[in-house]
Amino acid sequence: MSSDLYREQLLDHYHNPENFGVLPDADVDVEMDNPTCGDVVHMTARLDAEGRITAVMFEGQGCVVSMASASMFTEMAVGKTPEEVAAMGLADIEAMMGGVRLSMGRVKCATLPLNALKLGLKEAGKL
Amino acid sequence: MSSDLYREQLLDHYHNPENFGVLPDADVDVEMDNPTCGDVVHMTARLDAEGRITAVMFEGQGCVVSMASASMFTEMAVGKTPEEVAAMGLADIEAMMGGVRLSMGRVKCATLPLNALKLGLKEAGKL
Amino acid sequence: MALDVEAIRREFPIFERKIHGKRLVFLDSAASSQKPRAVIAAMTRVYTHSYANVHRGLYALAEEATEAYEGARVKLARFINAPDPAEVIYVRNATEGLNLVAYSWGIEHIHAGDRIVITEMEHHANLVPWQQLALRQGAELAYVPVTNDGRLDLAALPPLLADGRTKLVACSVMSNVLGTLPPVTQVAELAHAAGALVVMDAAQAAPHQPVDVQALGPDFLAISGHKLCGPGMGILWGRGELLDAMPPFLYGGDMIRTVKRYQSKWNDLPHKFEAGTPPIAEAVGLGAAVDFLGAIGMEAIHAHEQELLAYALPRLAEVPGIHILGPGLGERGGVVSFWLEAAHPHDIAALLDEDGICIRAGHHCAQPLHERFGIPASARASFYLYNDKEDVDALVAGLHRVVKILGR
Amino acid sequence: MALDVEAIRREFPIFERKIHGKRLVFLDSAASSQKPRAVIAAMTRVYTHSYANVHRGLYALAEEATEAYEGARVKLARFINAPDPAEVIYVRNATEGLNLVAYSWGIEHIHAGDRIVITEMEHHANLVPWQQLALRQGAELAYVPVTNDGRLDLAALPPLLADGRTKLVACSVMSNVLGTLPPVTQVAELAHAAGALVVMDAAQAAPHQPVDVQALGPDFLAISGHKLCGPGMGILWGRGELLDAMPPFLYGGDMIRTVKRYQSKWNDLPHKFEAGTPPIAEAVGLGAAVDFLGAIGMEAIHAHEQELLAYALPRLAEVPGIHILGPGLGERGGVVSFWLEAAHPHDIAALLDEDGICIRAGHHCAQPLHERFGIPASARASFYLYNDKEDVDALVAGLHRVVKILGR
Ligand SMILES: Cc1ncc(COP(=O)(O)O)c(C=O)c1O
Ligand SMILES: Cc1ncc(COP(=O)(O)O)c(C=O)c1O
Repeated sequence: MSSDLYREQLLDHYHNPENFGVLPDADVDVEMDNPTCGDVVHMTARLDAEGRITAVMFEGQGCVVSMASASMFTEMAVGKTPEEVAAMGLADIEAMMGGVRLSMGRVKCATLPLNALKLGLKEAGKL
Repeated sequence: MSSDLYREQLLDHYHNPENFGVLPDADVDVEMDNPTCGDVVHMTARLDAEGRITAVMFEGQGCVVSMASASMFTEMAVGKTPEEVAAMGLADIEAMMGGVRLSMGRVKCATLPLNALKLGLKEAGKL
Repeated sequence: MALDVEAIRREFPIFERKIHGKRLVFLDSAASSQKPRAVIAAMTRVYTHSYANVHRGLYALAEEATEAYEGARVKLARFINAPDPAEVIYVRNATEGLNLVAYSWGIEHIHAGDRIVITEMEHHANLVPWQQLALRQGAELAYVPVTNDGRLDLAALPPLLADGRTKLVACSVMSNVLGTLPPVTQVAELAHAAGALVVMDAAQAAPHQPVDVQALGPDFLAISGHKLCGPGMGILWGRGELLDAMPPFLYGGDMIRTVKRYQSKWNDLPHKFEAGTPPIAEAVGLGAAVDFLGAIGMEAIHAHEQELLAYALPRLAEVPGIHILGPGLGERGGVVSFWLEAAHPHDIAALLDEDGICIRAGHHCAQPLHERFGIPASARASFYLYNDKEDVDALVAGLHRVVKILGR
Repeated sequence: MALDVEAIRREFPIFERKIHGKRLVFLDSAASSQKPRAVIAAMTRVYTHSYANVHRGLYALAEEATEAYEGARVKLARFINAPDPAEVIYVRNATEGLNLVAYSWGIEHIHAGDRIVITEMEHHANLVPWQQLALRQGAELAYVPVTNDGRLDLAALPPLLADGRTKLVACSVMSNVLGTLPPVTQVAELAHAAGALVVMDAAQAAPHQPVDVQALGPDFLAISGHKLCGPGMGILWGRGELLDAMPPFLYGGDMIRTVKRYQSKWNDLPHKFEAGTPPIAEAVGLGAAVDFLGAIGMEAIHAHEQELLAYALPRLAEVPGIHILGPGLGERGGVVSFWLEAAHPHDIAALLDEDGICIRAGHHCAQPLHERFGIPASARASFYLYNDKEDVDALVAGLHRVVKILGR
């Protein structure tokens, strides 16, 4: 499975992440870490009047899996409602990452950005 | 080994123990039990002026091994000094019982009378 | 017979051996059971093919080991119908599982003046932890008595629950001496109605009949793996909310979320209670054991043992001077303890051994129970799926021989 | 090479398998070692030939099992040069051994205002139990620092002992991250002179070099069986007088002398600390493991690993952007932790796995140590008797590939 993980697509996101940085005037601002390996993401997001996510940015440090997941997720989350994000799980992240099947050891890395955004939406009262 | 244990000699001692009872005017009077199996012996002994054991009696309840050992031991201990008794161990008991090799599970049964007498001598200030 | 014992025995390699030149008649499964080929092979396979430390390993071997290890937990959860595998804690043995509850839940919740209720038929593993907890916390320990015919005197429980001081009721699902199957569901209902938690010791029950934590209703339940065809380990099941709220028991690797110099945070269930490296291959072996038992069927195993018991009880009763402990058929499992007027239990066991028959002699880790019946020790024969009527016949014949040799 | 690695590897069946079609390069023995045929066979032999519960069994199978089980204890005592096998307690793992000391000795002897001294290089197993004991008892926890090059800053110890408040010093015999072999004998001498007891964590040291409890001078010493070619269990050694005076830890069967309804008396050592049914076959397997290691020789194993280390350190240093933790040759064992500027430890491990190379990535249960070096995680390669220079070559080549793939 690991050979899958280090495909061009993920490495591209790792080396040239999308939406890297901090969104000004964000409605959601959250940091989450994975203490076992030291991965950390800081996610910021904005929502429109109807409550849909209009923009997401991230910064952080971590392995290819967590950083590529964060980068892809900043694109994927746009247009979703907080409820739709809350309903997402591992399968969605695996699909987002090109259909890879994550091993137990990498699940926490891959889902860190999703879990961070869920937490941020909750903390911001959007969930 | 167990076939060894239930030889005529031991069964004889079990069914017709020597020196069964309580010695009057005893110098040593001790009871000891083996709580795991409920074996219990009450040993009484008399010593002469030079400190040698002149008579031993026992009463008690238990398995063939502990009761036959007690019966044989009441004879074997006579003429010994407390120090000689203190120096005895499992090997002496095995020899006394006709050269049988006791399994781990029976060691405590066989040595109960010896250990009781050792304790009794100590408590009586003879050791 | 409900089971094809011939075929089952072929699955247990130990039955290929002879004892003192005789066929092995193993009637000590209540102490620990023999192991089927499938269990031994599952462990060997881990050691020869997929061994590595579990969790956080990022290579194939470690992932395989972790999957097998966590897969076994799922099987065990299914075996006891636990709602969530995370509620299944791997422990050293049933004893450690019960101690875990006494340390982690007990010290926080049992206070001076509280009462812990146990029964007279408990194994030391479900007695001494509560006795010592009560002593340590200044709580009261009370016993539900056992009747002369070895049943639990359930009428004695409500008065012990009436004043609201009872915080915990600990009860065996099957007595390892009497074979009694006390009405544990009723015990749990009464205890819960009085606001007490319920600990069930299923070490003896789980190998021999279906054990469903949702139907029985305990808050904690302990099981011995080695008594149900598995290796030397056990599991503790507990209600998720309770386990979540409890402090850890053993501290170290894997059970933490973060460790700072002067404070730590704990991992999620079940890891919070599993500090350090577990017996990985053995857990996989335990999973194989419940697969093996499940394929035969716990109902079928129970029915088989009941059949053996129905055959054995009247035949044993014919041995001169025998006294059989425990209730009659229908209220008991396949454990028969007894004593003979003519022979000390040690001698019974040692003489039966000459015939290749393995039984246990002693207090079977239940001294207060033996005291209640006025005997220091007893002999115990226990049945399992690999026993048949021939084994019973051998036992009965052996006992007649014991009486002949030692009677006078 | 000091050892015939080819021949040794043939003793470990797992090396017959391929990983992703590649040769298995197992460099994670510090987490848990692979098992030789002799150990697997010893356990299988118990399960297929001599299995029964130990102690008080009065039949041949139980006697054989008990003799093998207690025989393994004698071997283990010899392995660590313990004066008396009764001082060797079988535990679940090294972690449980350390917790046993914290619970049984610690709660009685560590009071408010006392100090416990540990080091910055401790594994969580030898850190969190003391941290939590200190919190619980209102005692102080103090750390002996680690120098930048990964040595123990021994000069910091005497000031921590000067006021007489230090009751316990806990120290690793070999760091599982830095590989450091701190001067534990000196630590013990200083601590004892100040009236403190000494706990040594030999989980990492015992598999790789001779560990002699009489020479090292601890009061307690914990070992992991699964790291030294044995199954998932461990041992705790303690001084007889101390163990004798300590209250039990787990309560249940076998650890008692008598149980009355409201009080109990405890069994002799080692049984007092071994409640319930132990992992019998596994203990025998552990005995076989120290036989296996003893036949090769712990000195020879140590020399072999030093040779590998001397070969590996300069070659690893050539990997672009590598930072190797820990001291230089001569002060360390065969564990090499490092980080790469170009790659997260997770990615290093996952990419090496593609080449069949197993290393560990993470904090290796030593978060405070990683914090002290300002990194959240590291990658760790560890050597054992079945590794050779080819394995080092594979690792180095693999790391160059990682840098190529992930560097930019
Ligand atoms: C009823 C009962 N409870 C508890 C135990 C203890 O089990 P273990 O030895 O696995 O801790 C036993 C078995 O000895 C038992 O029969
Ligand atoms: C130094 C050290 N101490 C303690 C432990 C814990 O050992 P175990 O997992 O056997 O409890 C380990 C291994 O993980 C270790 O490396």
